[in-house]
Amino acid sequence: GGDDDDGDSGDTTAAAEEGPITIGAAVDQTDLMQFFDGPALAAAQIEAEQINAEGGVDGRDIEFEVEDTRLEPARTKSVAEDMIAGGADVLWVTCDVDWATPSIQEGINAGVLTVAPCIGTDQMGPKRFGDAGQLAYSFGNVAQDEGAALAELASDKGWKSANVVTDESIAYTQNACQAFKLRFEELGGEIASDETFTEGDGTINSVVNRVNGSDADMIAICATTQEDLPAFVSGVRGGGNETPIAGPWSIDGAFWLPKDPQVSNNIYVITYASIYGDDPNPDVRKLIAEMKKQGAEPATGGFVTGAAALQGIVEAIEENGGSTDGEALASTVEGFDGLDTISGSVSFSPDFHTAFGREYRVIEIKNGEPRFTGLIKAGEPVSFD
Amino acid sequence: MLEIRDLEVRYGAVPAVRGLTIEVNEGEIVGLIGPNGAGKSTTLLAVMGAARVRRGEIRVRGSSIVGARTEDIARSGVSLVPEGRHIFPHLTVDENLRLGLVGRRDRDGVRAGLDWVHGLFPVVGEFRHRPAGALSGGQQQQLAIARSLLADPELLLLDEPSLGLAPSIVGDLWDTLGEIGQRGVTILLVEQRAQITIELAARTYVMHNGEIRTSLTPADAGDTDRIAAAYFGAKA
Amino acid sequence: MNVLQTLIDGVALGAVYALVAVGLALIFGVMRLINFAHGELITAGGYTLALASAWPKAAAIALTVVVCVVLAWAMERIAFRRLRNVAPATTLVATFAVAFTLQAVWLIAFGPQGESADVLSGLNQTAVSGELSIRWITIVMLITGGLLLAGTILLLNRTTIGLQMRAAATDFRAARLLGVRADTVISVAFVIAGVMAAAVAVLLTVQRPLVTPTFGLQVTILALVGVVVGGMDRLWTATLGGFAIGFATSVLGEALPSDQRVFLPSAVFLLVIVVLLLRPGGLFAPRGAGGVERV
Amino acid sequence: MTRRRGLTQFVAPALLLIAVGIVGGLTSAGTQEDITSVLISATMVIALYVFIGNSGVISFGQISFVALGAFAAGLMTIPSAVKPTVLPNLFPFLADHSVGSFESLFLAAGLGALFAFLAGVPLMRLSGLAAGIATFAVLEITHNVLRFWDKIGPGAQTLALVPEDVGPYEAMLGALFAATVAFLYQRSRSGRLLRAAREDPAAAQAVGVNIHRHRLVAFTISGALAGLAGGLLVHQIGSITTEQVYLELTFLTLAMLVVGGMGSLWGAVVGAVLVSFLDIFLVDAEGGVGVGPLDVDLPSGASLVILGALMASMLIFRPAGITGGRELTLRLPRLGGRGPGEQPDEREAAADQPQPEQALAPGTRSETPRSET
Amino acid sequence: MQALEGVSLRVDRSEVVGLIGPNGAGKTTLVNLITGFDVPDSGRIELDGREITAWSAVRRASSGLARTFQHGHLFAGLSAIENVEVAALGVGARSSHAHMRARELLEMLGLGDRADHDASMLPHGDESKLGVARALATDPRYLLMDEPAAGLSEPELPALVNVIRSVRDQHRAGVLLIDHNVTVIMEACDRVVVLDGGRVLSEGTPEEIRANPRVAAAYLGTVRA
Ligand SMILES: Nc1ncnc2c1ncn2[C@@H]1O[C@H](COP(=O)(O)OP(=O)(O)OP(=O)(O)O)[C@@H](O)[C@H]1O
Ligand SMILES: Nc1ncnc2c1ncn2[C@@H]1O[C@H](COP(=O)(O)OP(=O)(O)OP(=O)(O)O)[C@@H](O)[C@H]1O
Ligand SMILES: [Mg+2]
Ligand SMILES: [Mg+2]
Repeated sequence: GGDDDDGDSGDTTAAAEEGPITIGAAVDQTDLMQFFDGPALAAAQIEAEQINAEGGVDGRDIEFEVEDTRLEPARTKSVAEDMIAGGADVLWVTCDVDWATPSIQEGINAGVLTVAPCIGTDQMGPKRFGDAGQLAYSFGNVAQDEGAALAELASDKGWKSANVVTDESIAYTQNACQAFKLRFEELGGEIASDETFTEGDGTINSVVNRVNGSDADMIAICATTQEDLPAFVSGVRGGGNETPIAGPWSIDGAFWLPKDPQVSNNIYVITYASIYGDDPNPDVRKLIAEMKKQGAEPATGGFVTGAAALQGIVEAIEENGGSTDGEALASTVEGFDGLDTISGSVSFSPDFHTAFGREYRVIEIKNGEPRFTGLIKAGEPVSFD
Repeated sequence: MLEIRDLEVRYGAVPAVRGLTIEVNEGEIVGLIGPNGAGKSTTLLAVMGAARVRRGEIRVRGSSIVGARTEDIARSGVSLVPEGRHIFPHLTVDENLRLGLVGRRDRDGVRAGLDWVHGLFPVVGEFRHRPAGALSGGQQQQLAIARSLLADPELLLLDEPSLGLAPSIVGDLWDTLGEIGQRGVTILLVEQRAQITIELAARTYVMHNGEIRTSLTPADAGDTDRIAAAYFGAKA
Repeated sequence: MNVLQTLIDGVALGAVYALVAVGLALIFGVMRLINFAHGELITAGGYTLALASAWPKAAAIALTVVVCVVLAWAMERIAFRRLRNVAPATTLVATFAVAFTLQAVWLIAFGPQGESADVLSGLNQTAVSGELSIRWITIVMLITGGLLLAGTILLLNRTTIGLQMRAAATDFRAARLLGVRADTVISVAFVIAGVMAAAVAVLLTVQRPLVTPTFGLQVTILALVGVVVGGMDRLWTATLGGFAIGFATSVLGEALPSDQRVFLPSAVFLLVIVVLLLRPGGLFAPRGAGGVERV
Repeated sequence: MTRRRGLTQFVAPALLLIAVGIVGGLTSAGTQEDITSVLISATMVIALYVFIGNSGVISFGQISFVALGAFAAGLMTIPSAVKPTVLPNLFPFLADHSVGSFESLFLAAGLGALFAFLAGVPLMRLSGLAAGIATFAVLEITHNVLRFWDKIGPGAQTLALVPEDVGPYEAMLGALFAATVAFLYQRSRSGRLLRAAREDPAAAQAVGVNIHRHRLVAFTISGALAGLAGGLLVHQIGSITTEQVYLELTFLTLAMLVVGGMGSLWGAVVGAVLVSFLDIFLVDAEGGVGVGPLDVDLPSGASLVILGALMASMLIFRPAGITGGRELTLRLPRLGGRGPGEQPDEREAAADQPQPEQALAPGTRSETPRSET
Repeated sequence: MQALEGVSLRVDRSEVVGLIGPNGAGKTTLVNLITGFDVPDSGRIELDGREITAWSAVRRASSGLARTFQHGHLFAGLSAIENVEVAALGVGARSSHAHMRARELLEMLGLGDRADHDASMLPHGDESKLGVARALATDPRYLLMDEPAAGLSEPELPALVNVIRSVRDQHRAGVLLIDHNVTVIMEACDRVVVLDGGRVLSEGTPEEIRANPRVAAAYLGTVRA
């Protein structure tokens, strides 16, 4: 039993294989990303407790060592450096590849498996980090997959034409809508208008006017829950336009919804899990209940990726007979094909170090109230090449 | 009217006024002269509560004003024409004058007061809508004096009012000071024009290095040697 | 897209910045202080609205005014009062520091994700629809902006306290020597700025319902640029400058081809530089008023 | 006499930087990183000082030179072999060439200087707020272009895979170099004339000082040092994003300069070192740290509040900055036992007391719209 | 608003020309025009035979045209001696020479013991003197002084007059001297120009001017001077 086995976590492999498995988490607890990092980490820690309670991984406990990066690059690096020097077996990083880069580079250069729970671009791997990027993975959905799933949803709903609105400030939203457009057209849809803005650039109301002037069965918006998204929704509805609005996980959450029930209406979101008490998976509901008890109530469905990432890490360690050797773990993770996790089945490939293949929850917001209405899958993620 | 006793003022560690004692009776014109850096301006600022008094006592109408706020002193009938004018360059000439009214205790007679200063200094009427900063140096000085007169003070403190004024204007100003002195306004006049100050004032103190060296009366006005001696530090 | 609608959108965005600009220009006019922390007053107002959104609308708005006024007054009392006679760079940085501190407070208190505060969301509806679309909020903002501007100009130019404010601004000590109760007068200016910030918060949340820790900062920075470009020395030029930067942003955004639209900020700021080089005293400042050095 | 005293004024900032560097070299890996950051901040603040301190003109644009330096030094040290995969849209010239880390610092400084010079030629004609806003516009444009033009860099993404060659010693050498340049400049003819012009532009013109030219010199030197700082930064962290070298850094470095006292090199160095260390300490305190008998444990995010409030109060209570904007003269023979960061000698300490009561003192006169009054 | 109208004025080297006139006569405006701080609507300005009307203030200063200001305009954050040194540096002196020259000038104006004082803390009279020292440090060929005696105490005036004379005699520079102190004007000047309402009212030797009734009416007033 490893419960009370609190041995010295020295650097040598031998010692490490006896002591607990340390996951060094260099995450943001202060700034913007705490909103994503916090719930994911909390879910992972709950999952870890459960695993430990059931005897750990081959008898070894999982321990999280958490440090706040405050989203400062130098600190992000120094924190990761300290963790690796302190013998962390796996590095756990912030949910945004750009903010996480200084820590990711520390991890992969030290040969440690480096995992982000909810990065959503295809950049968490060799695409960004060259060969060493082999060691970097994210258990978030790759945007190519989410965009495709959004298109499938539109097609299921019978929407034939779409106004597409893309926030160009980050790669994730751009990729998601790009994928949506490609898949939507493959499925016979028509792109009625294709609008862009950059979060905070002040042009959102012009976009609103153009969208309101263009007839389509739906509006697909790939944006983040900052100021422009609610401004967009208010503007569209204020103009008397009741067209359904749909978007990927990045618009999940009820906090940003304008309070007016006539405004927050007819909006569709695909996400990892329903946080509105009606998720179809009882394990997810239990996890949410547990998080609430700890005062870490999730605000979007993304939290569940934290638990899924931990499950993936554990699975990889177990498949490697308890070794935490980075390269070995990495090749196992890359090979996951339909790995069953609490967030559904996830797959990776040499092209995509960010997960794909999940079954998404479709949330519909009706008169200000979000609720779970069904499941959707992308089939294959879109490829841009 | 004004009693200063044993006054000490410092800038940082450096004393600018040390142990100064002077007295100005009601309706009296008293001069204060002395070389550059003697501490004359500092003394006036101390009376206005604009320089911190380290030690000593300042009484106006018998009551101590040490520690009182500048604006309260200004509203109690004490008015200073500061060194270097300190007009408000971006405001018009008229607006500058209206600011003089802020410290005025009674609202009656504003009209008459305005007419009076316009008569004394025609420029302030002529250029009333111009930004004060566009006035020439001497015109600004006239504006500063007019502004103080409009406050209708009981105690008028003037810091080198003749600075930059053409001789004819200085003459007129001196006449005016004499007049308002006769009307009961108490005047403490800091000047560099020693001779004409001594002539005008009932008593003129000579200040040196933060202290009063001596005092002169109108009788000394012609005695340039005595004045020079007083300036350069010989105790007379 | 038709040209008229482009212009209308420009006016709508301009109105937002003009509204912020009046508040900035008031404090600058009175204090010669560029108050970066003005944005935090707006943010505070926004959060108040969000938290009181269940209240009756009038009560929520009244509370917002109270909060903004108290915060504005406190800022002046605690921080800016002591900085009256120091180098402009110092006061400027001090206002950053205050803004930075308050943003950190918002972050701790409300988290990064934001709170929804659409109290007057009805104003989002279109007043004119069809070919052209004009929202009620645009009209309300223009009217409010105009009223605030006119009111402030009247206050500063036509009242004694306004005159005292302007005097205290140029030469604080000389004003006191004349009997101006400078502390009081300046507090009043901040209180008015607080009211304006509250008005901005109420109107801004109509268009931008989500209040985040940087809610007020973003508009403030751009409005400030506009204020300087328009001409900081006069209220109306400053306000018009705020309007102009919003208008230019919107119209340039339309003018750029959509694949170049990400470079909108470059286009706007290039224009800013050109205007400043040609008219350093401000775009709308009367000729010859340029080049007065400040800051 | 002035010359010798002048040289001793360089000793204090140099010693402080060296002390920080040496202490940094002896600590754990993570702390070394923190110390390196302190020294790089100091380099940036010194760069700011060269222009702002000497000219008295606020610039919000210096961080754009840091950005340019960082991206140039980063981009050109990524091995050309991997560039096509990670940065597929790059101009061929940029994709095909690479230089060593050391050379890249020259590149960063050179580009910083060039950019500053080109921007400065028109902008240095402006003063006051107009100059502040125009330089802010430079920052915005630089940020916008770097962020979205993927032919010259990574675009909206992080520039990764940069060699991580800068530790405490390298950063210390960089900061010392910057301090030396700043010191030599402030004692040069151009520096002295610019400082005079800062006090009164009209009077400076009346004695034949070409303000535009000297501002441009200072701006260019400042650009070079800022570029250098950018190069150090990218080689410290190994990656860079446009957000890192944008508004927050601009405000923070400005605050460091003003808190230290923007009139002196010593102020720049003290401000940077002090505020950085304060930040580090407060962050540690968030994690729980013992200060003597006290156990400080702050809630997450509280450190930012405290840092902001401390900066604000330092400015409120010492508006001229901690150093009063004066240089610290260390007399070498008396140095024994004295740390470099200690009190200025008494005479200077007395001289820089703020004097809130010096009402209407000469020099506090209000301005007039006339060119001369 | 026309501040000056049809004014012609000539100052030669080694000559002190007084410029007097009522407040607002346009004296300072004239100095501003000559030194390039203001632009004339018409007319031309020549320096040693070269037209300089279009030159910048900086270029004029570097070509030997120095001025003092009627009010303020010292380098406030700098010490008295640095104020003077900088002026010498501005027109190209070497730094060691500038320092020596500055010390000399301060002594000459009686500011020797104020050398290390911050200029912003000087009493008013010393400010005037420092302004003169600073202008002299540029080694001018022509020096325009706008009320240098303002704020000086009466016993100090003879010393100032001596300084002005020595500028003429030793530096062989031409001086245009504006002041309201008639004694100083009379003692220091070779020739006096009277300006009134933007026009030249009269011109002549000090004695002629003093005796001129129009000048007395426009400027001197009746009694005190
Ligand atoms: N703001 C200040 N800071 C430091 N010292 C000052 C300040 N103002 C004045 N002093 C010093 O205080 C002393 C007295 O100055 P004050 O201005 O009162 O002299 P004054 O008699 O009015 O001279 P003047 O006739 O030249 O105006 C001087 O030595 C001066 O240097
Ligand atoms: N920028 C300006 N705008 C408007 N009027 C001006 C401006 N500058 C000067 N004037 C006016 O021009 C006239 C001449 O001013 P100037 O300063 O030359 O007079 P001055 O002869 O030097 O007087 P003083 O002896 O009072 O210094 C004054 O009436 C003044 O009001
Ligand atoms: Mg004085
Ligand atoms: Mg004049």
